[in-house]
Amino acid sequence: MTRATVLDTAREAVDGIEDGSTVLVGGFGLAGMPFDLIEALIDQGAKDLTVVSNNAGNGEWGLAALLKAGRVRKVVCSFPRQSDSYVFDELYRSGRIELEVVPQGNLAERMRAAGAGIGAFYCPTAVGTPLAEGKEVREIDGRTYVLEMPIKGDVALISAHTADRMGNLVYRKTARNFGPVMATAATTVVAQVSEVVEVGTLDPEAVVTPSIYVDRVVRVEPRHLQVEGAR
Amino acid sequence: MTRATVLDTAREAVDGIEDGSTVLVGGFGLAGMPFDLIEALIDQGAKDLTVVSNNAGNGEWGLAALLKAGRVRKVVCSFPRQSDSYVFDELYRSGRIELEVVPQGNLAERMRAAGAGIGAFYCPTAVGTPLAEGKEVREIDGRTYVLEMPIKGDVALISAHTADRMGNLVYRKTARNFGPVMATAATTVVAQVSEVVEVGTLDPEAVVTPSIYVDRVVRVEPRHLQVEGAR
Amino acid sequence: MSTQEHTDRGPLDRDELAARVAQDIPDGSYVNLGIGQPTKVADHLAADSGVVLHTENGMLGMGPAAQDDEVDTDLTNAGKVPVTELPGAAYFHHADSFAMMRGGHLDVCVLGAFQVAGNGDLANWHTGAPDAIPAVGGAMDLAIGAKDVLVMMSLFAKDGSAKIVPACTYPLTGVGCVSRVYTDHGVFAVGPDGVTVLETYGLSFDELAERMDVPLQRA
Amino acid sequence: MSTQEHTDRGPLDRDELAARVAQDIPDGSYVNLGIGQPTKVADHLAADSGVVLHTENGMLGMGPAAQDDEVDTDLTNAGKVPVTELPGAAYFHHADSFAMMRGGHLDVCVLGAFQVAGNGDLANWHTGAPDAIPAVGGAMDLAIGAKDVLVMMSLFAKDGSAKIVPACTYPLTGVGCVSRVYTDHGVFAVGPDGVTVLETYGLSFDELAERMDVPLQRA
Repeated sequence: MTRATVLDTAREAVDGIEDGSTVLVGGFGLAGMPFDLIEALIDQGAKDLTVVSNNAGNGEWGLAALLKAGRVRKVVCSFPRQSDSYVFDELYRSGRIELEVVPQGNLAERMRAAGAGIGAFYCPTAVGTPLAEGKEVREIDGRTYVLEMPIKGDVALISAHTADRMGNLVYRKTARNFGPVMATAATTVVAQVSEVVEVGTLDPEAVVTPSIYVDRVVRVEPRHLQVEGAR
Repeated sequence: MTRATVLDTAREAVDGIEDGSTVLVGGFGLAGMPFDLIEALIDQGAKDLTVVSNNAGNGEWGLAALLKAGRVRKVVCSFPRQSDSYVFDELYRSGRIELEVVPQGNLAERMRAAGAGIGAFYCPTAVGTPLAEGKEVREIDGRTYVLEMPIKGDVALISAHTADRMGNLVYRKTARNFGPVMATAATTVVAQVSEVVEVGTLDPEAVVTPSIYVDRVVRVEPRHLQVEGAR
Repeated sequence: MSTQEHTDRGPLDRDELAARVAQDIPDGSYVNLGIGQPTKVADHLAADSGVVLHTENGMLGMGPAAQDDEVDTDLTNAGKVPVTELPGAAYFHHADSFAMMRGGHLDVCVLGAFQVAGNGDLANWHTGAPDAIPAVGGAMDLAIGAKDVLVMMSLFAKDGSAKIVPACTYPLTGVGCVSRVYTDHGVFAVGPDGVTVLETYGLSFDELAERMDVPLQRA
Repeated sequence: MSTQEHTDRGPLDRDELAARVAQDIPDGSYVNLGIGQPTKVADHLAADSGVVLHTENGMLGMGPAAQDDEVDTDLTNAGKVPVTELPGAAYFHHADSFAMMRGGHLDVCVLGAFQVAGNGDLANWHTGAPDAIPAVGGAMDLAIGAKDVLVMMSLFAKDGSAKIVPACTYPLTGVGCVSRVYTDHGVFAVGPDGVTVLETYGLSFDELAERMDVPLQRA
């Protein structure tokens, strides 16, 4: 892909996402969730989507709002069931959404494979469990593995902390999570960031997602998310 | 592995490496080559080694010196033939060393697989070439892939720029190359560094090799390597 | 070595159980503590133990839960609870984090469980209830992702049946992956050689043997 | 479109050839230039082209060769020549670097070759001489590692035979991977549809057709 474009609005950043697309959505719970891009996608109107994300939405915002708007045909995730995942729960129980549950590490590694040009890989996770049913199994050097296929996205919507104008990205703490992996695994990669800086500002040793992976960048206003306090 | 040990000498850092070990040696040409550890290994005396490294030594120092000392049974590398690889050339032509040539990206990915617990992976590199002969081939989604197996080391000898006392590592420029991958792929990981700093000094966002991968750290004096000038 | 029977006292309470697990975690080891009860183990690790905590959402060097002003939405543990960062921490993305687990680099992982079989099979992600929405998270990755996988749970279910069983009836999380089970009523080694009782609390070996369906061996 | 025949001049010299390749590299694209002749292409990219150079030993944003004081043993290209760093650069390790290539993220890769077959097969790593020490480096990864793989070479070998051939006789580097071949005597599209002559230099289409063993088509 050629160099990234820095756009003014989240709405422009999700332009052209087509009905039926597979959309990789970053974030682990609230951390790294690209809220503005998801809201823009709801506004943009694409439907019949397959969403790949760790969770299936919380409350009625973010991914849950996209689900509630009826735009998602299928969710591929590791952990749909949360205390406040009632939007997904209701859609699932009423048969209005498909679900593929994937172990969290396989979700990451399958996207990594898509981004790295790996055709498939033998993975020890889930061997002998219901999530390996129907999958090819192989013994290698005395250990049993399951064959896992890449997960490729048409679009990735991710959230990073800072971008330079070329599209190099750095993240912040555990909000990094799926972002760098999804950025490698989709045809079009859109990043919302808190800050856009001039080229040459980021430390080349500390860039996490090199610009080659990023197509569109949009700066968004920080939002103050409510999180649970300490246990 | 438990927390890394910071040692005083390179010789202590290579203690216990056994005859017949598979040793992963970092570096790409001179950049990132762990010269002090290799010299210490020559001194230590382990023999019948399998060395996995990108090249097969230059001149008569570093890896070439280890080869010249007759300690290496087999080299697994991507590019043994260089303008000054006469030590290897002579050993190879006289049948005194085995060679497995592996495409450079497969060398990296096979070690990455070993470190990541992947049993094997289907790779598009080398399909239809002599380097894929005898390997299992599989078509996936219309593309042909070759099955590649992990490369695991007993020991990795790498060079990084700075370590903290826990063993977190950062590298410098393209000297990073194979270091971070090899650090994941060996039972015992030894890093020579230019500087050891206190825990808490390195930026947690910029650590490249987390301490969990590192067993032994030794600070070495910088050496002034002679390199070719501009083309 | 012999089975330590502590019949002069009741079962371990939750804090005692967490402390008991903590006692078996070697100094300087790299450890992942699963969501829920296992999290409590951190409170019982000595300050100078040098144990480094991994959280699978992408961090080594995790500190205690964040209090008040420390809360940062960008820094949580795998249970999505705000946590803190210790000196020497490192962040990494999900593929790297699970590669670290899957590759066998963690020394110890402590998990909760619904059932553990005598051979070390683990069931901790799904009760098998037909109307339950399946959700696995990192459970299966954790189950195979450490040199030692320890389980921490109450020994008996609410209906009085033992949760160490001849064979799991709930859907499996991992096959033969558990090495030890720490419970309120005892500590058990499990695996290819079956179940060995290392310690009992509040019940004798014989009382345990009577209440459990799996054959027990003395240590 | 039609074949451009430049018969009023001689073949392209090395600089002209590098400039001709550079002309076809889209502004803002991510490009890997192979060792040797392809390196020269960089000198002919416009300063404002926004092209970003990848070097497979672990860097995006590579600058020109290092001069004098700029030489730094920690910063080289894939040919182990000291280079420089441009603003916006990023460093990464070998597995990440080759994942970037293998995953098809580079727009263009320019390689040298011993032979290219009409169907796009590439031979550029081994002459097949029985006493040669095999050394592949990143050649096979590069061959399959970009959206467009361009080859840059002299059209004729020293013995006068054309290096675009019906089928490679040297050991292959990659199968059907080359899309265009830039030579001193012409520019050729290769692939499943065979060889199309896009431009000629110093020879006419008919003269080329006579000297080459592979069927040629006009554009």
